[in-house]
Amino acid sequence: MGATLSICDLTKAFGQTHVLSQISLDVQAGSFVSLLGPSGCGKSTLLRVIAGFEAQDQGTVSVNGHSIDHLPPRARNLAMVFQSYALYPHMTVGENISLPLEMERLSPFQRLPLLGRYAPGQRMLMADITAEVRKVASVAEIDHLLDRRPAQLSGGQRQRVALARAMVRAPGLFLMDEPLSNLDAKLRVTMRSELVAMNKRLDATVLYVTHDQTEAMTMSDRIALMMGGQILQYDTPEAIYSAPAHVDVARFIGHPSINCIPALNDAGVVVAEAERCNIRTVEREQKLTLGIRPEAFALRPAPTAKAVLGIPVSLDRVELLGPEVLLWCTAKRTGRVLVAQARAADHRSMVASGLLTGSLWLEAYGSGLHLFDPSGKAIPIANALSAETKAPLVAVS
Amino acid sequence: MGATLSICDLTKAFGQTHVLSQISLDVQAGSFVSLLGPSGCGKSTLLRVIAGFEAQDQGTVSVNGHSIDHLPPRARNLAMVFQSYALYPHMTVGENISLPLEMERLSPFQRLPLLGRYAPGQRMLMADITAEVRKVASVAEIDHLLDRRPAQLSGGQRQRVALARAMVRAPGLFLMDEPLSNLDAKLRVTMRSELVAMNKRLDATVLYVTHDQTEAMTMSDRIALMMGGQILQYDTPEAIYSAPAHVDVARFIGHPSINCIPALNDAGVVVAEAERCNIRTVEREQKLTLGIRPEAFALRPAPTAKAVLGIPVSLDRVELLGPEVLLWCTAKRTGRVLVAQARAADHRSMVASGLLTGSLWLEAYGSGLHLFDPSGKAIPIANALSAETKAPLVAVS
Amino acid sequence: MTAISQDTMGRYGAMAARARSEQMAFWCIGPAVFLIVVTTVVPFATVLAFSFTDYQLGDAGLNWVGLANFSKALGDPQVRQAVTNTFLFAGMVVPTTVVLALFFALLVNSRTVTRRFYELVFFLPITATMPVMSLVWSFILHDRIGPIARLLQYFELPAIGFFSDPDFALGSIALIAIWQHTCFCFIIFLAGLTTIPKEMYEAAALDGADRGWEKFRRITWPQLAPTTLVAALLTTIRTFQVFELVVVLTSGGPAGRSQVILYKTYLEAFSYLRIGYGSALTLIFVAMVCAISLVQFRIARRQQAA
Amino acid sequence: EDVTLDVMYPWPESKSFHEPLAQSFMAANPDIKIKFRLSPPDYTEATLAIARGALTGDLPDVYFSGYSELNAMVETLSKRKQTVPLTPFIEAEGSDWISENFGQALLALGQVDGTQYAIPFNASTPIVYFNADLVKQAGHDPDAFPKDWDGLIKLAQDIGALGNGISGMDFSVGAIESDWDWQATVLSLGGEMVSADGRTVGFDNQIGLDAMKLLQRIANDTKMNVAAKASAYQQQFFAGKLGFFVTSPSSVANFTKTVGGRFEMRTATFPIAAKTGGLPTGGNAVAITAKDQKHRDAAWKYVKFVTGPESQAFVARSTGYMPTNLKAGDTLKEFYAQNSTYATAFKQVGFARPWYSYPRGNSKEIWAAQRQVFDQLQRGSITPEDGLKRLVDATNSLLQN
Amino acid sequence: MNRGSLKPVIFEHAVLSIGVVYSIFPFFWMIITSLRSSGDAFNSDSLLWPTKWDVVYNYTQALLTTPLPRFLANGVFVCGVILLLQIATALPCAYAIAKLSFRGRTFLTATVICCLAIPFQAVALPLFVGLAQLDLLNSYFALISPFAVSVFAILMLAQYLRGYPDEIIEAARLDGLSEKGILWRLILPASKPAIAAFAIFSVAAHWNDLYWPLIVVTEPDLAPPTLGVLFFRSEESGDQTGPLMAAATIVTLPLVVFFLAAQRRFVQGITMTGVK
Ligand SMILES: Nc1ncnc2c1ncn2[C@@H]1O[C@H](COP(=O)(O)OP(=O)(O)OP(=O)(O)O)[C@@H](O)[C@H]1O
Ligand SMILES: Nc1ncnc2c1ncn2[C@@H]1O[C@H](COP(=O)(O)OP(=O)(O)OP(=O)(O)O)[C@@H](O)[C@H]1O
Ligand SMILES: [Mg+2]
Ligand SMILES: [Mg+2]
Repeated sequence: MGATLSICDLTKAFGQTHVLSQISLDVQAGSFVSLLGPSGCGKSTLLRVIAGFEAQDQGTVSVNGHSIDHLPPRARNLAMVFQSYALYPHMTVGENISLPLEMERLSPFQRLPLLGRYAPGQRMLMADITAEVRKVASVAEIDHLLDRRPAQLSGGQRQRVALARAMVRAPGLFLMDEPLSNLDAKLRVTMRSELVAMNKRLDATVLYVTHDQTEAMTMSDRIALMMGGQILQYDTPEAIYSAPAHVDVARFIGHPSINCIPALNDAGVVVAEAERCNIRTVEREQKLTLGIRPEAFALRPAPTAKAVLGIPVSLDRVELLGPEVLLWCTAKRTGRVLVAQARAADHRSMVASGLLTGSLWLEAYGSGLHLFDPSGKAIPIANALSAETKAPLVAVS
Repeated sequence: MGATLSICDLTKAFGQTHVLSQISLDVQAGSFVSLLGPSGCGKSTLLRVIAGFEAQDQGTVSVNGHSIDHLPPRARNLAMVFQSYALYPHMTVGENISLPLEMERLSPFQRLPLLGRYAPGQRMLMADITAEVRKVASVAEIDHLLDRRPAQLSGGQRQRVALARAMVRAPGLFLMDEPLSNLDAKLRVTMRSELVAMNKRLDATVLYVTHDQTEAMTMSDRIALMMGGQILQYDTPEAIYSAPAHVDVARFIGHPSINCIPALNDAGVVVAEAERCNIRTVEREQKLTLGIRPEAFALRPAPTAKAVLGIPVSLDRVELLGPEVLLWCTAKRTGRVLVAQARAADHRSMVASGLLTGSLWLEAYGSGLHLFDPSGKAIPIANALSAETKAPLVAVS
Repeated sequence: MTAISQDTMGRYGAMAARARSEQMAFWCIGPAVFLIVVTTVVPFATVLAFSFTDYQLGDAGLNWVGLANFSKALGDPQVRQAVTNTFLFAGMVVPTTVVLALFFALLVNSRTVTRRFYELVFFLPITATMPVMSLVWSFILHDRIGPIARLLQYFELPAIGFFSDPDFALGSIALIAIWQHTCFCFIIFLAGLTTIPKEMYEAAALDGADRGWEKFRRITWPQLAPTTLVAALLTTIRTFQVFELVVVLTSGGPAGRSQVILYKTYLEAFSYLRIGYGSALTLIFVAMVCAISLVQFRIARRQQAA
Repeated sequence: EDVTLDVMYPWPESKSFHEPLAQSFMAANPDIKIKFRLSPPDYTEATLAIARGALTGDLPDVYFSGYSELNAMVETLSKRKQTVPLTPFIEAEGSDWISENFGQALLALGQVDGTQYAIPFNASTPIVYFNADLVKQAGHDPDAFPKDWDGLIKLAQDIGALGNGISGMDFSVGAIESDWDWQATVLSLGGEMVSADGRTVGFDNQIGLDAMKLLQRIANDTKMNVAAKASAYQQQFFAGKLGFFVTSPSSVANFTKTVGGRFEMRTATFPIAAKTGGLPTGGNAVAITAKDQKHRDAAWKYVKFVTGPESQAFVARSTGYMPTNLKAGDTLKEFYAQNSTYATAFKQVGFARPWYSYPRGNSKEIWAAQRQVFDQLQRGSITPEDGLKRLVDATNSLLQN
Repeated sequence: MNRGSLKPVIFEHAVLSIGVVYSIFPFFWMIITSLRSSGDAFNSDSLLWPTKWDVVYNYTQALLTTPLPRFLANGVFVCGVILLLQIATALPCAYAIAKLSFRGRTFLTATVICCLAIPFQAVALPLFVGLAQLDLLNSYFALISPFAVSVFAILMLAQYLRGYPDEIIEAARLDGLSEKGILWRLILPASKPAIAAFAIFSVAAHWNDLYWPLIVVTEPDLAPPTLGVLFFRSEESGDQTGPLMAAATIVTLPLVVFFLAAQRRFVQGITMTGVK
């Protein structure tokens, strides 16, 4: 039932502002794809082009292999949740949600304002519609609001109405523009699983704009990471996180952000601002960037042998994030701020045993390390052995 | 500089909809207080009453000890970021941001449309204003958009303009309604620290509505947890997390949500649906709820002696959240879904060592356990000893 | 697929969207355009044709006279006076009307309890049956026995010949025209004010721009600009089309000082039955008003865009 | 077979006497139905309606035309050969019928270029309406109302001196929509409107100058308010603040009602200075515009009826118009004896002259030019000599146009 | 909460009162005069209050000597049909001008403005001839057809609709609404305040129109309400002020009632805040 969506070389500019440049994307039928990217990178614009509200400057959008560029939005068989909700202000919540169904199921005559009620079959159809509206409204937890008007709703409630309006139609393709941004964590979890369930149940294709990594990570089959009007990486959540194709992707994904350290390529040996570093690469570029995920760092009272990278630091600040702590450190040599993440329990025990008082090392052990060339592209790490056998290298910054 | 805000017995209804009931809240000068609560619980309404856009039905709002109920919004010396942004559509971004400063600093004569330019001192003042606007715009990363109009901005950009417009004024009290909901993670981190810095720099009081727990946890001095028009708990982030005063608070805070298990009070011994349970309480209530944070659970291949609670489960699904994994389990006896959280690395090593194949136990060890009475209020746990000395109790559900 | 064909595909999509939009527009404007053509454009084209002839109402035939009617109009001192008077009149009426209407609309809009009362009151003049109301006004402004004259007498001020004094006649008619048009603009403004989002005012209230002038200049006025444009445009056109009032109150007197262009046109066409000449005058009139309106419209649009 | 006559008369308010006349006509002639068309609001609109009717071939069968509009009607209809001269009908009535019923002077009002196109229906010559109470207050005798301009001016001065916003008289020649007052001034001084050949004005002479001087003197000496519209001084009169003014006798009935009992309104004859003097006659005549003979015959019956003695007496009684039918005078004798305000018009019958109407329907345009001169003249902004020169130039140029 | 002090409010009412007097004094005089005897109307000693009442006479005259009720019924019918047609033709056109892009949009807007500049008197004669040739004079059709489209309505509604959020229209297109559906279900309800305002202009204008009916209608049964007033108005033989004002009051009254009905529409206002 779900539609395949394929976007080819899509380009779009608003006057002088180039918003989308040569976007290509293939979304498999029934899959859930998130569009993730910084604010203003063109996510909403891409959705609007797909829906047919904006005409692209170049490129094509195809659904199920056929170009839909010539079709009006109505004929594209897709539903959209707008970032700005776009509810019908003069209709009640119930009317807002039932409108798409009425348009789909009732004949023009049955839709007539007063007369329609007496059209044959209208009552039964309307009863069905009302039932469906109730169902989707109760999923979105707005069933008690069906008689209100949008102006009488809270922000989150409006967003849920917008979501319900899209969900009720069950077309082959959903476009959703930050549909959960105004919901609280609990509701969000509910809605997320509801959306995923819907995706599976209807076998519908979903293109989902979000700025929430967790959301993108947990819900999507694949993530398209957009920046500056381009798609930098289109891959599974795991791959996006653990094998970022670009330094910007690495930086964008992961919270707190990956630690980036400038490095030099000294004939295959990576020279970074660390005390000890035992990473090699096969690429030729001179200036590199070394990325270390916060959870790849461990804070140690003394250097250990297993580490491929060790930086002497001072601990500035500990931040509690529920079960985790963030350790904000400053590299002693360069003054660079680095962050490490640890379990709160582990941290507590280290503090209790007085291990975090003297001089400290941030160490990494091979996993969670990434190398990027000057243009930002990821390059492979040839080996990352324990540094024991190597003499300490001079740190550069 | 910062204002103290004190709200006393505030009540507000829209027609038949009771939105706020007897809200009381004291916000210290210069502190950063988050309003956290589910969608539609009345957060925005509370801010709107404080700002003076809606009149309360009962109760008073005082700033610095004086009631401000009789003052028009203008005279209340506060800035607000609206959930719906409320940008001026006919002004450029720059004009949107500079308007409050112009109103504050220029004399009526200097503000005159054409003539004002020739008023003495106007140029210098305007130059100052422009400089400040540039500064705050660059903090919000919208300095390249100063000449655009709101309609030409993306959702997140609009939100940042709204934020900048509030920040530029630097009054004693800030009201912010989900000011970061449409921003991507990176920008959000920047804006968060900028807001905290502003809070400190200006010594301004901030009342901050958010649905993002991380935000509330990391930024706030205190969190007011609202539900159904009431404040359930008003406390520091740690206390809210580690000592929830109400089962709804415990449920609302923490992601994934706390595991709740119905329990009975058998003469001080808590009887839950666990294999073994060694928790006591001094309260008399019969029906209790036992709450266990996901990170308080550990998944073990076999029961251990240290545990105060152990539930035989089967592992259904493992969810990767960056450095963490969520382990979704089903209790064997009751079919209840329980979730535990573990470090991804630990999990990997357990998988690698084949420990997660046979029958499994979810265990808890004393911390991260909470008891609630039938009305939802937290009650103290008298002791939570190792279960070794106790015979297994029959599980109830 | 080659780059070129993709490129053309994309353009094709854009073109299809455009064509769609055009087609929808066609159905939307179709009936209106058809009726405009039938009820206004074609009849006006006849007027255009007549303006090159010497047709007299009731005549069976006519002669082609080329531009004679137009050259006659340009040389006609009465026409010149009528045009001057019309501009003077519009100069008095349009700004006053728009400003007054805006002012009262703003005041009334901020009322809550008494709002309906004021709306009704300010709306009343639009219901005026002009043949009656001009009679009433001729009494109110009667230079001897009218209430205003009595007031002047009471304060021992010199009497004013509102309609009989050559220096006052046009002004007096303007006073009534303002009365007649203010309610018209008032209603337009009131409808326009309902569309300004409430939260705009809330944001402004915090920013300190919630009172009087600043609120007006920063929020209301810019948001109301399109409405103001419509109001000003329509008032201008209606003001230029004044003539019933003149007929009833002064017949263009005293000494032609309240003669206006449309009355002159009416006289030529329907009193003197010179349809040809009257048509030429109509044409000149319409060209003039069109030019002014379009310029007004352009300026307003440009300001909106800037 | 029944015939339905389409009848059109101007002034909607005339319904008050047209309707009863039609009723009694239909009672007398059951085979003829009278159906009134929507009444145009004034003579000019009526002419336009006829012009439109000629254009579309939808003319009424009977039409009451203002005397001054008769020219225009005939001109319009003759272009399409739709005129219906009444000569055959009159001749069919027998040689005496016309002279027994109508005076020559009045009949002339229904002629264009010597052909009788209409029979006079309403007729009026200007008379003076005065407030007898004010006259008394000013120390004059209402019963001895002045008959010449000197006396009137003196009276007006005295009334004006009463103060309290009271004016003596109003004779703003330029305030009305026609040159009726101006023609009255010239004719009453013994002048003519056009020269014998009809190509130039007839008042480009001493009489004309006298008329101009008189008008200026009236305005100056009585401190008259020069009005822009007649309604201004009418209202002032009704308010009891105006001594006297000049207008048609057709308003007697209405004015009497309007004044009510608040003061005593009386009428007096228009001052006629010259022995040969006369007064222009206003009102309307009834013409036949029916297409076919059957309707024309029926129409003639109706024309005869409404211009007959009873009908005329009825109209005179209910309005104040003078009867156009000679025989009606007898019927009305008693009525006039009892109602002197109504009688004044009848007293002037002898002075009735045609209301001169400029050829080619130019009257209105000529008046539009002329009234400006009178306005300035009575305000004193031009001398009578200059005024006359401008008047003559403007009129002549339009006459030859 | 904006509990302003009393002073500015009183000041505002004071300013408004000046406008109130300007606005309603003529109506006050009309009504007062309709209650007093004709002679009393210009009674300079008691200008504003009757000394001699004549209510019954004036109103019976107004209602009985003229077929005023019939005229009023004509007015209701003609104005109602005109209004419906005008909205039906203008709203789609205004929507297209405001929200659709098509070739000739600028040209159409300019044409609309120019048509507004054409006084109706100018085209009355050709229209009359046209109707005569179709043999449609003396019919409701003749009274209604020239006003079936109002360029004024097009301009006013187009300007109003420009403020309607595009996103809502887009959402509707996705929801399967055709342009007709959008017009009917979104634009029409959203334009209620503007339509109400326009309705007042349209109805008032055509209710009081004498010019066109007197050209195309010779049948008294088709006459408009205002004609009822003319029966008492005469420059030649003097107005019958009392019945005249009574007739005018009766003719004005339905308009006031209509306004009160329309007023609810724009007091309600439409909050266009379906979008953020
Ligand atoms: N004008 C109104 N009329 C009736 N009910 C209203 C009105 N405005 C808000 N409400 C209701 O009041 C409740 C509180 O609304 P409020 O906007 O304060 O919620 P909130 O806490 O800000 O929610 P969110 O996080 O979704 O923005 C909601 O249930 C909403 O439906
Ligand atoms: N009408 C317009 N004219 C000019 N620029 C525009 C217009 N609409 C959008 N833009 C610009 O295009 C870029 C992309 O906008 P878009 O709305 O697609 O961003 P987005 O990725 O959805 O961002 P967000 O997450 O903040 O909503 C932005 O920089 C925006 O400023
Ligand atoms: Mg967006
Ligand atoms: Mg809210």
